[in-house]
Amino acid sequence: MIPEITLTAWQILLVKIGVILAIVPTMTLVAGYAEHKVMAHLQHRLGPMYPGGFHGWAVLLADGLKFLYKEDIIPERADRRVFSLATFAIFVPAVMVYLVIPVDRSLIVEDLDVGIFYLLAISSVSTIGILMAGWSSANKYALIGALRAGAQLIAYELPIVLSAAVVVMLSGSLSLVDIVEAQNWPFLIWPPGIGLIAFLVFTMASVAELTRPPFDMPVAESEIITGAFTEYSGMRFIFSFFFPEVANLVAFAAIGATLFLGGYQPIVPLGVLEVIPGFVWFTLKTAFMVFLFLWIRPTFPRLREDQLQKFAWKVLIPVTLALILVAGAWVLYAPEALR
Amino acid sequence: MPEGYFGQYVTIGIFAIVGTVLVAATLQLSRLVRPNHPTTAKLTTYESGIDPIGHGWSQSNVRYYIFALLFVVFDVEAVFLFPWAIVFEELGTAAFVEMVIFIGILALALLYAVKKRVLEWL
Amino acid sequence: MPVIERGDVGHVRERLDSDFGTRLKDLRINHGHLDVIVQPHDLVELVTFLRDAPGLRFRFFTFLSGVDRSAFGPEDAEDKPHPLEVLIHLYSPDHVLHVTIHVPVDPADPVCPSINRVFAGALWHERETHEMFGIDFDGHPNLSNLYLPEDFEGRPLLKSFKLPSRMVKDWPGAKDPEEAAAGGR
Amino acid sequence: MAIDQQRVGDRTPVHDPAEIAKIVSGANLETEQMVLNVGPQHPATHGVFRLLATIDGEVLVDAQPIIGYMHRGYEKLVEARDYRQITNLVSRMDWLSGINNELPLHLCLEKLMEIEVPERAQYMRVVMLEMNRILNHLMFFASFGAELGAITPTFFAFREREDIQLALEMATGGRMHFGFFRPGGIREDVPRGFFAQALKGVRQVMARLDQYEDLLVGNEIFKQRTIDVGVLDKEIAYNYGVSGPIARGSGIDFDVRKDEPYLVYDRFDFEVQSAPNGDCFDRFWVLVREVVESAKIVEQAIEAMPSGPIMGKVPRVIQAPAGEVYVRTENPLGELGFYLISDGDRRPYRLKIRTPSYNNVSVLPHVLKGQMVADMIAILGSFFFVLGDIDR
Repeated sequence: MIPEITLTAWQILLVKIGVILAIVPTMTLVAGYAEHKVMAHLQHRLGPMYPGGFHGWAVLLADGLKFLYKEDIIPERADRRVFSLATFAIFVPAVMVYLVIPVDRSLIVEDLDVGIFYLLAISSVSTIGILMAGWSSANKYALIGALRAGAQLIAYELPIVLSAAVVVMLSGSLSLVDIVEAQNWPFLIWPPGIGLIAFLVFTMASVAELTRPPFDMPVAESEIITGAFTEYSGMRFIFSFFFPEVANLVAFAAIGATLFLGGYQPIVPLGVLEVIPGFVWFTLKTAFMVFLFLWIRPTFPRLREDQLQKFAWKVLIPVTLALILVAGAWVLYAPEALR
Repeated sequence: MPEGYFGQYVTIGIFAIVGTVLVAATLQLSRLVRPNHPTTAKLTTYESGIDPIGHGWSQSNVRYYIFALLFVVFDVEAVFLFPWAIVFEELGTAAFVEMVIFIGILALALLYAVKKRVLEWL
Repeated sequence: MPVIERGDVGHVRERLDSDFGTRLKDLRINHGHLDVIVQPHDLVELVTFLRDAPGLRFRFFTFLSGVDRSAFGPEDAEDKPHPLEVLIHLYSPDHVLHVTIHVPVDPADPVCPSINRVFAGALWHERETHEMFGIDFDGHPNLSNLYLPEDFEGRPLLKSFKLPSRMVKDWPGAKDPEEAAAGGR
Repeated sequence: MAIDQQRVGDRTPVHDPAEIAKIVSGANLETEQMVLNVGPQHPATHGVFRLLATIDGEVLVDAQPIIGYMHRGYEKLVEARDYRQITNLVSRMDWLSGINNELPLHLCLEKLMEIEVPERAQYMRVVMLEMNRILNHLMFFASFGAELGAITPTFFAFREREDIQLALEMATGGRMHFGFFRPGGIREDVPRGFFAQALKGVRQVMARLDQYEDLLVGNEIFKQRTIDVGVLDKEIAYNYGVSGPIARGSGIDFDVRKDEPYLVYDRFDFEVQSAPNGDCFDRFWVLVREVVESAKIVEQAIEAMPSGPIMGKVPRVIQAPAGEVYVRTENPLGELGFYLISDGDRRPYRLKIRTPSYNNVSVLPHVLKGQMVADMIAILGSFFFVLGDIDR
């Protein structure tokens, strides 16, 4: 069907770069627009309606253009070098997460054999960027925001890592493709409860990791303006705050879809459903996760910083530790139920 | 040539560079079109609309430090956990019991921290 | 101790009359509220009494302010009111009673004891009265300006303080409705 | 507790080895206190309100409210205006409840001038006052949610406000500053359709409020954020003259409409809502329940609306005879009192305006001390205040 094209490794790399550079901003724009619209409709209003004509689809493009024309202000007392470096430290990891997510059976930029490890590692690099931003701003709100962000991101890193460990135990591999392949049976439901609890823990911790409401204390506007990014303006603000936030939102949705919802596999292993290509399944599952995240935002008020820490250390982490033991016992003593 | 095990990481390295260039290029583009009229007021640190009192860098509550320490402990645990998670099925009960003990010790540590009230914010 | 009926302000007058006797001047009932005139040195004692006395319990602090009566009434009136006074209003939520305390102070050297130890709510009110009328409150921890800039001169609510825009034309709305109905608008 | 002045003024980071050594050796291991300004330009303060907070980590060591950014000197201005003009001036104090601000002045005049207000005007006033109270309370319902990070209640509350807003607009032509009361009555009779619109508005609020309330009051996070936070003791509340929903949230069963009914409030069946604990939750709960009570009053008033004139016998020139009177009314935020001293002129000789927010906010330092920064916002939000009402 498709003529055999042979590409050199460098050409393949170029294609990969092109694909990622096309997909990541598009995903971000779509998710950002979805956020506007989903929230608006949940709140009985219309949301953006004018930019672009049809239901305001171009509102984020217009927004981006506006920010491009905005003055870039770095406060006098800020540490200029760290201040500008922070943008990169936040933005670059947000893009690099996408490298290892398997969109389809063979549609993956790099199928690392420690894919899940890479994913967890790279998604937590931005913590450093946020701390850099907060500290270098020499602003009190920024400092409080950065410290909150630091404490929160590391506290919720653990439930994510540990719930991912559960998945690794059940699938027996660190490669994301293998993990997806291992989910050709309803992973979420069987073995009883384990996957579901891990999924819930992962979702909650992801919301915290994304610093979205109800865990948005690091950027709580009614308390500390925009936290670490209070002093950022113009394009720099987009790159350090808005873009990574939405890009990470999609990334975590994709990770959730990959680890728990069976990635590019059909929801149930039925012959009829196999006809639908894998990336469609993947996109649907990711969209579902994104909607879940968007749904949570207008529903809850914000927690307080100490309550959030308590929730992580006293609820989520003990639960996942116990889950690991249960999953281990299950794999060892009832393996026939798995495969 | 980006091939094999090492090649995969070359891709990752290249992507890091691409991301960096993307940001730098857009910031440069923005520099071409945006205005630049810094004034003293604009360059002042924001503090709810009045002149800032004192400096923004201050020693903060050590509470954060304890959370960071706890994090290190548990993150190291996670590092141990992943290799074990792949192979424990082959190693059998002995490895599982070892991990139970390991996690048990950590759980005890967490319990100790709770009892010592270091997880209380105030 | 007889408990005072709801809203029975006459009893309050009797109570005050018997307990404070001659130290209070002019106990009047005015539109259902009791008006009391007390000298500054008796003020704290009176306020404490009003707050704590069983059966009275004026424990709700309504407001504290001042009045400059120096321009009150016609120029040649016989009994001129005291030119400057502190005005305190207290309310008894238990018995639905009001009392208005008038404290005449010397306009040349306006000093009045602070009641912030009895009613902490008076702190801001005394600051405001200080900057608006120039009355000093003895025992107030911090009489700095609440509203006006630190370098503001004059005491705005005194009658001697004229609004700059009113120096030329005393009152822009002086046109009579009668005139307006008859003539142009 | 005192802030290290030298450090506060010092803008450079520590470089001196000796000083670093001193810090490291533990001679100075305590955390530094930071002076944090909240306001005047801060998203969580309604208007130009400033809170000078000394914080240690995330704990408030001290908090001083600083006001006066929008002092307009109404007490002086009214002395140069006649009574007709004052109506529109005072409605700008608490801009969320304009029509409620107009009332006490007219009550003062009606008392001094001994004017009889016709029944229809009294009922009409009650309808408008209570509708305005609903508007005000819904506004704070919205803003309190927003301050706690719940964005959705804002939009719901604003949607509910709109129908009531529309009814008031039909009658008065205004949305915030109505200027509708006159000594002896109201400006003009309401247009056709007003009652239907008003009933629609309040019934909608009554029907939907429970759902909206569940969004916050029934939410576990909301409870954790507000219960036992910012407790205001009952005696302290009395001592500072705190009134309105804030006082009632501290277990003070205190409502001018019930204690000393003015207008025709004694003819309606409504309850004074109060809650015993004095924390943020109780204050908010009282506020929400009061919306329902107000809606009940509006319904009853419209049902019992008498016909007849809307203005009493009022002399052409409004000129209060010499005398003094203190009139207090239940403003949405608490007790609003006007102490009017008249010397028989067309202008007041002195008008002391006792606004609810002023006393309510003055108790803030007491409540805030020792709280966390995050709680500070919840507490500020639960001390429903309007800046114009504080600064006058």
